[in-house]
Amino acid sequence: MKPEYSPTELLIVLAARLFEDNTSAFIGTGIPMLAASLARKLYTPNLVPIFEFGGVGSQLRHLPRAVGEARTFDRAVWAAGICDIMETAQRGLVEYGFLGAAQIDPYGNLNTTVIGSYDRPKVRLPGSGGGNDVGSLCWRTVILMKHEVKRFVERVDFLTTVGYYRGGDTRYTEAGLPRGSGPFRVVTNLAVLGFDDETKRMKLLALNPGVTVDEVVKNTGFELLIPDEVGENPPPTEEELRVLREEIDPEGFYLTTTEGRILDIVTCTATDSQPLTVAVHRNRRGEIVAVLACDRADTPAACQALCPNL
Amino acid sequence: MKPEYSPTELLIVLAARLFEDNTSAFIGTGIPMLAASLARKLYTPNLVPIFEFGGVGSQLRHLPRAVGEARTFDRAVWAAGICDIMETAQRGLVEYGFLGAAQIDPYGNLNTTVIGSYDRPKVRLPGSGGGNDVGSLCWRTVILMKHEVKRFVERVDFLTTVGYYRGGDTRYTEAGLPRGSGPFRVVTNLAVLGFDDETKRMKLLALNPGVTVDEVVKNTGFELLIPDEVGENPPPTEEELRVLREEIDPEGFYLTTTEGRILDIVTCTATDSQPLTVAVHRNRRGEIVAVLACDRADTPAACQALCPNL
Amino acid sequence: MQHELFGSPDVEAFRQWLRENKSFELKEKLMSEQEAISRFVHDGDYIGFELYATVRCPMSLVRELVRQGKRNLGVLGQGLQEVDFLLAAGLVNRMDLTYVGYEVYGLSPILRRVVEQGRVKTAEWSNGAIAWRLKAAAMGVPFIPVRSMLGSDMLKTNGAHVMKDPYTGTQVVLLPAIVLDVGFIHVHRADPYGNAQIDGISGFAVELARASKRLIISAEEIVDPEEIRRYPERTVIPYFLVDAVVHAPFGSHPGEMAYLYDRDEPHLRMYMEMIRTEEGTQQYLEEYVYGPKTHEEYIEKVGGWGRMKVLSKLGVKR
Amino acid sequence: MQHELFGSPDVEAFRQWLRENKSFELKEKLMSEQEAISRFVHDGDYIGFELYATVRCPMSLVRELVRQGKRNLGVLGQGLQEVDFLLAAGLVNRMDLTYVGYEVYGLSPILRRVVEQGRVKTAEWSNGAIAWRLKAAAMGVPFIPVRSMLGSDMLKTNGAHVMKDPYTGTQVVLLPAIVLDVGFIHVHRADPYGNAQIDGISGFAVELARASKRLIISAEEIVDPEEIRRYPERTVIPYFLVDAVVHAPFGSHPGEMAYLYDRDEPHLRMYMEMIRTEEGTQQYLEEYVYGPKTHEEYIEKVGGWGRMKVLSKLGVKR
Repeated sequence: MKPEYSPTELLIVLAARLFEDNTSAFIGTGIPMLAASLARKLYTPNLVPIFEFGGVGSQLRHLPRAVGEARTFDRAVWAAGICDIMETAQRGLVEYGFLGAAQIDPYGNLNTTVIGSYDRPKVRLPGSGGGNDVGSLCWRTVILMKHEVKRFVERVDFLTTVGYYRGGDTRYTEAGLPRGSGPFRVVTNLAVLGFDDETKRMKLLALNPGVTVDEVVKNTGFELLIPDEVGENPPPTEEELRVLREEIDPEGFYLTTTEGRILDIVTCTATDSQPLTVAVHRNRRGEIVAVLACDRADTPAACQALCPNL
Repeated sequence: MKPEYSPTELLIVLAARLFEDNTSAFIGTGIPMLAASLARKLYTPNLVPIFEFGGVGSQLRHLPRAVGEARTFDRAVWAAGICDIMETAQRGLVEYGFLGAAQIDPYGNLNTTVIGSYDRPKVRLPGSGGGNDVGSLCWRTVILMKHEVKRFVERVDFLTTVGYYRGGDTRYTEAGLPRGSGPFRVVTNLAVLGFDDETKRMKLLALNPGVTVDEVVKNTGFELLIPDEVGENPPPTEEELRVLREEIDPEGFYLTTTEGRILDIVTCTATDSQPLTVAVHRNRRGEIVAVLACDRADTPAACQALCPNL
Repeated sequence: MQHELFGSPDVEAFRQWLRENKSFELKEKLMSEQEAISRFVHDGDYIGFELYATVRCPMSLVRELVRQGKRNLGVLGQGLQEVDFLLAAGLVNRMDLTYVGYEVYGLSPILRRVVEQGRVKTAEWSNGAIAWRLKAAAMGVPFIPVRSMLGSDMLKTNGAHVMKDPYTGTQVVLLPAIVLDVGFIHVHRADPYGNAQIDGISGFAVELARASKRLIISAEEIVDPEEIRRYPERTVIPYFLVDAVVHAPFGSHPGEMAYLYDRDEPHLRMYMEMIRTEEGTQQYLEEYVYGPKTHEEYIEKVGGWGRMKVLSKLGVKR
Repeated sequence: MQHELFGSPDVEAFRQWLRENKSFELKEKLMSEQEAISRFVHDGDYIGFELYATVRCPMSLVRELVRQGKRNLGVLGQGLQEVDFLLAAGLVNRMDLTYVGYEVYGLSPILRRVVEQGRVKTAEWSNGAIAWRLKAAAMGVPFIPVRSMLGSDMLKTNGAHVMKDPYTGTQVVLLPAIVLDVGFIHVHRADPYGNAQIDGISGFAVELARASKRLIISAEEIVDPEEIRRYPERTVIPYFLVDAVVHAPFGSHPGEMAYLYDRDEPHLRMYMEMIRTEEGTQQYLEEYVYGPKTHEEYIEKVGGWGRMKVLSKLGVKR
């Protein structure tokens, strides 16, 4: 019996399987955080997560929700600043980087700035953020994308992060980026893709469960290299899904496949007739499933005792 | 009755009188350390000493013997690193710098590298150290020199630290150093000198006690500007000398005008027949004048009790 | 696309300015948000914040800045609430932009509206580039070479130069230094003179503090100067860089403060919901920014000190 | 005068080297001075020490280096004993020099003899320049612009380029990055993986650690990794930069260690007396460097742990 999983869970699992142990990886918000957490639990226990604003080697006991928050340096070996981190990458010490984008071209060039023209954009996107630095300075960048024709385009509207530039060696010889660095994999909801060694054009490597080559081609807005042998990505295992849902994101902050434990802060009138402020978890139906803390007692049980109706 | 003082003490006192309160000053080993300490005690209590390897705002409770030691950041507001300090100066936040040199020319250019040719030096000097940085980046550099013909030369053998370069505005327009920065005073055993506003050639400002203009001219190896009015530097006051000798360098580390308290470490056989290692102060005649600490007791008195013969 | 630099790379002028305006005097600089903003921020200033809106961000200062309605501001960098408030209030006319968005919550509807309507001039940089531009100013040099941004279209929007280095022929972008008129930083503790300490990551506080002509810091706690002098290696910002010290406990709310309190997730969810529309955005500003006149009134408005106490029980601890 | 760069500014090659030789594995790296030097230092290497001989200097490593007689070394920077020992032992053939001398004790007779006899090739830099060259390598860029050294004759000896910046026309020296084959740093404490903390000033430890292909640290104290993880902002050198961790209590002797022990003034006076002559210098090396085979034997030779305890009572305390 195959386990059920969401497209997000599939992406996380495929990404988690790409790491090599005892290396470092730039971790951005969202899927990379879950993938790194999963990889550390199941495959690469010594993977060192690096967060751009300074956290290095967090033990990831709690899933971060932002790249600068305390969870990114919780029990870390080093809490630095952004320059020191970016320079560590510039020196060549960060192996992996993860990037998302609104558009990607055949050479892995990315756009996260605008759709349309820069001066009169149809859609203003968030901008480079650390993306360009990650894509420029890490050895291997892994790009996470929704596989759609409007996203896999012949030419990006704005080149935010250089991939293999105009193909071949031009990333190094023309753009001037560090030798040997560049896009490694593109992981989508349909497939895992790579790049041709010579031309550096994108090529299909392995199909996601139940996806056909035709489907991938149809959803790609440029000519994709299709090798004779195309692999198949094994679906998420029960183990992968269990760890992901129960150990990594039990709160359902990123995953929608769990009951959810959504933080809320409420006020009740306590047994002493004074107001009590209480942090609780609600499930997706809005029901309170746990009391976490309150302002006038030290333990959840004591909080509960003060407001038994919670 | 005039107090007696050594040439070193005169230099220290003249230098100490130059500071402005609530400013910062780069402090190098030796005379600048004593001058800054004296200035803080008598004239500019809010002078902030800056030491090149990182100490900022030390309270100078103990006279430093080296520019990186703990005394340079004893109860300091900031213990940084050399880059941060040098960049603070590069940003324009360090007002004063003190420099010594083996040679100086009429424009305040300094040599601390070699006497003779660089490739075949007659004398190899210590090198720039932080000197060039101080002279390049501080607003006002004060140069401390022995006033001798062989030191005040038409042309330095090696230009280690640029003063007013070739005179006029050339420090800024040709060398490219920060506008408005440059040598401020030259303090010697004979006089205090400055620089002409236009030509930036060295000029006599004030004579030290008992020194004549002729004497200064005779000991200067280039033509010195002598203004119509030449001032006189008041000799060190009793107060200045007392503070210097009793409060700043009672150990006689730099000053030779005190009894001296020279640190020694000796071993004796204690009353318990075991060896005891003891730190003591000796005077200049070699007599032990104080017991400071030992390895097997907590107080000087307890150390003394273990080795009563000390 | 344009090539004008919004912020100044003129480190020579910066030197002169610092000499004339900064003092090494150990004087107390404690003041309210109101006083700090009205004394040290002016219409037309080019400003920057550290770190960002859900992490150690001087939000009590940002709200006061919006309240006082300083106009024609230039803004550096990435942002969430701290930049979006200013954009939504129409106070910004130029921006060196690296990222405006809400991470897991997605794009910023405010940035989209403002930029798509052409209401602000922008130039594009990476996060690293922004921090390095501050670093160049902090070093007192007019530019800094980096290997980021090479080949990207961002260079067409921001006017940065590219060169081959004379030693090895390596290609580098010469990022221009950027001197801020005013910088804003929130810290864990500071003494009344402004000597400041930060726990956990330092973000780009070191660089921004040194790259600012005027520097306003807010602090969770005001400590005795003796505490600073006891551990001088923990000073991240020395006092002589600082013009104003504002005591702002929970000053990063609705963001977090490492080891002290967690971010206010329910408040952020509500905020994200409200800013979907222009009307909702203005309503949020009315209720939470213009409405409360002080940081204390803001804290009351968002749930009071009891809620703050609860948040302080939720975050990561040492 | 010459223009050849002794140390490499090739940050592209440095990238490749680091990728192939450094690991993020958390493995214990504790070893003796003997093992660290013999495994990681080779004849012909270009090396550098931090801080300097009377202040937090890895003297137990320096003595072992002399004992093992690694030859044809290039040396970066300023120095007192740590450089003079190598010069006196004839192990150095090139040197980027900023300062060799003994501060209050005056010139270095050893440097004078060696240079005046033409036994070592030199290039001149300022203290700032040396630290900034390491900083450039630490940043992973081939040069760093600075406003020091402009107009000086040092530029004729060291081959650094000068340019006007393209933004403001400000003149700058482009200091070439310098990548060290081996760096040596003494710290207050480190865990067995190499995560290291320093109390008080950091000198140029941050830059030198990051600019080194191989990095050997010695530490006064070896601590539990949990201690590191509790205060991650105090990590000055993260473990993945480190190749060897040597436990060396009083490793800075005869120098000081901030807050732990004072320098050994009587020993330094004796040393200065002895090095006045070539014979005295060799005698000092015989007695105090070649003679003791380990750091422990050295401590015995200079007065034993009792003397160390006395020194620990003399220095500045928090």
